[in-house]
Amino acid sequence: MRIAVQLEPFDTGAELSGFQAGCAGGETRGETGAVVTFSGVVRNSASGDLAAMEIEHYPGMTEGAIAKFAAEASARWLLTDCLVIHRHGRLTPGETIMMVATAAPHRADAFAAAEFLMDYLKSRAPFWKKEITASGAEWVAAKDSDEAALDRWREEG
Amino acid sequence: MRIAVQLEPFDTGAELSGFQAGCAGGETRGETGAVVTFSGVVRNSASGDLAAMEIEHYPGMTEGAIAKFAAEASARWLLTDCLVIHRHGRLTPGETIMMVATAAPHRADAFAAAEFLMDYLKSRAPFWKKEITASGAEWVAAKDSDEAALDRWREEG
Amino acid sequence: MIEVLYFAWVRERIGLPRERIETGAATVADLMAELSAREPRYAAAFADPSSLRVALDQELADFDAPLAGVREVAFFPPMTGG
Amino acid sequence: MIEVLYFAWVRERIGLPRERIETGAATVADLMAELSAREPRYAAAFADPSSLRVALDQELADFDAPLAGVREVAFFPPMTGG
Repeated sequence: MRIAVQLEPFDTGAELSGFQAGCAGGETRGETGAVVTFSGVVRNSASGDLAAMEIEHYPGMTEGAIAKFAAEASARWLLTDCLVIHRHGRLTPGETIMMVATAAPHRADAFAAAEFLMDYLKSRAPFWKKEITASGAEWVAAKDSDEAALDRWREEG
Repeated sequence: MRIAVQLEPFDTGAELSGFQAGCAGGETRGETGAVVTFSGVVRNSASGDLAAMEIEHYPGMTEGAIAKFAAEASARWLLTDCLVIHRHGRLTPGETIMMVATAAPHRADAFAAAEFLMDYLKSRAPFWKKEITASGAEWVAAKDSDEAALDRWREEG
Repeated sequence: MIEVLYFAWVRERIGLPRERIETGAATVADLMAELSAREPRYAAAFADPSSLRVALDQELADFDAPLAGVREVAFFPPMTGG
Repeated sequence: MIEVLYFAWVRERIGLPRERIETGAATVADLMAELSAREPRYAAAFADPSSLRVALDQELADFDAPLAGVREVAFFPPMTGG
């Protein structure tokens, strides 16, 4: 399991290759049948005028919160490995914000764990996004749909 | 959209990088916010004696069936791109069998489309797997759970 | 004349991947019955239709589907891709 | 003495990212009331608790949570990661 909160850009392809190689060579060697990744990318605004996105976070709490979500995912589903990388700082449209990868013997577990991690990262990890456009800077509001997405995991608990 | 049915091994990381670059530069430039990938890997048997997996397919029908699933996914969810690569022939444990990638403005669509494509690839694309072990060769039986997984898409239709 | 294809264990039981068959069968089920009556290897392959799937011109079909106009019939077990 | 941290627009309204505060407040809500009474910038930041979240020693908490033994309190808007 690897968790990274970083300023630096990263290459999702290289991360996926490394993650799969880790699954193939580690102590769960031979047990991985399914690998799911999610990559979050800075979308442009509807009017196409997004200059940048600035991501602020709470150093210390961020890493702890993500580790807790990953531990919870590992307790709920049979996983062989998982990975979370999340950037902070200034990003431009098209750049990768973050990535989650999950590995499991079976695909249902890998998909569920990746979606669970994404839902918690969206609404429970201390990150805040600010959009910088020609007309100014604005904090992104939390979406009701993201909060609602968490409900499906509570029902199963 | 790219569909490949091939004998040759491929690199999931390189495919993900290329897929994201395609989303960033294509006609849906700036619209992709979420990219999901699924990679299927040859698991070893419980006793660890799997020598190889042989995958047979129905040339012609395979490509047509996958194109149909991809078109159906694009009709159901707002996607900016999708990719399906599936190998046939002889594979050894740890090798990547297949990969699906979906890109969308929002994560729920990317996840749903990837799961939909996987469920249809499992049970409706003409591939058949045979496991070769020290004790002989055996065709893999279809799982009831894979057939049942298709039901969730029918209800939404 | 119709092109008939077999895959996976159906191919192994029948002993060949494809053949051209002269038939007047009206439906897939009729074709299966006709072949099963011809030789035991077909009867063995088609014994349990619930373990078989059929495609007509590369589209999944039912056993009672008509063969009129069909050029290619394929028999195979439930798929196990992904 | 308690370490108080502010993030995103809470930080911007209060005008600094962190400060050490001498307080006898028993709960988070008490601390918010105390600070709001001190200066308008706190009152502005804490005006609508439904748009705020709080963490005590880096764990999410409720506004009625006690501050006894807590070293670090953080105020921020609902998170928007991922």
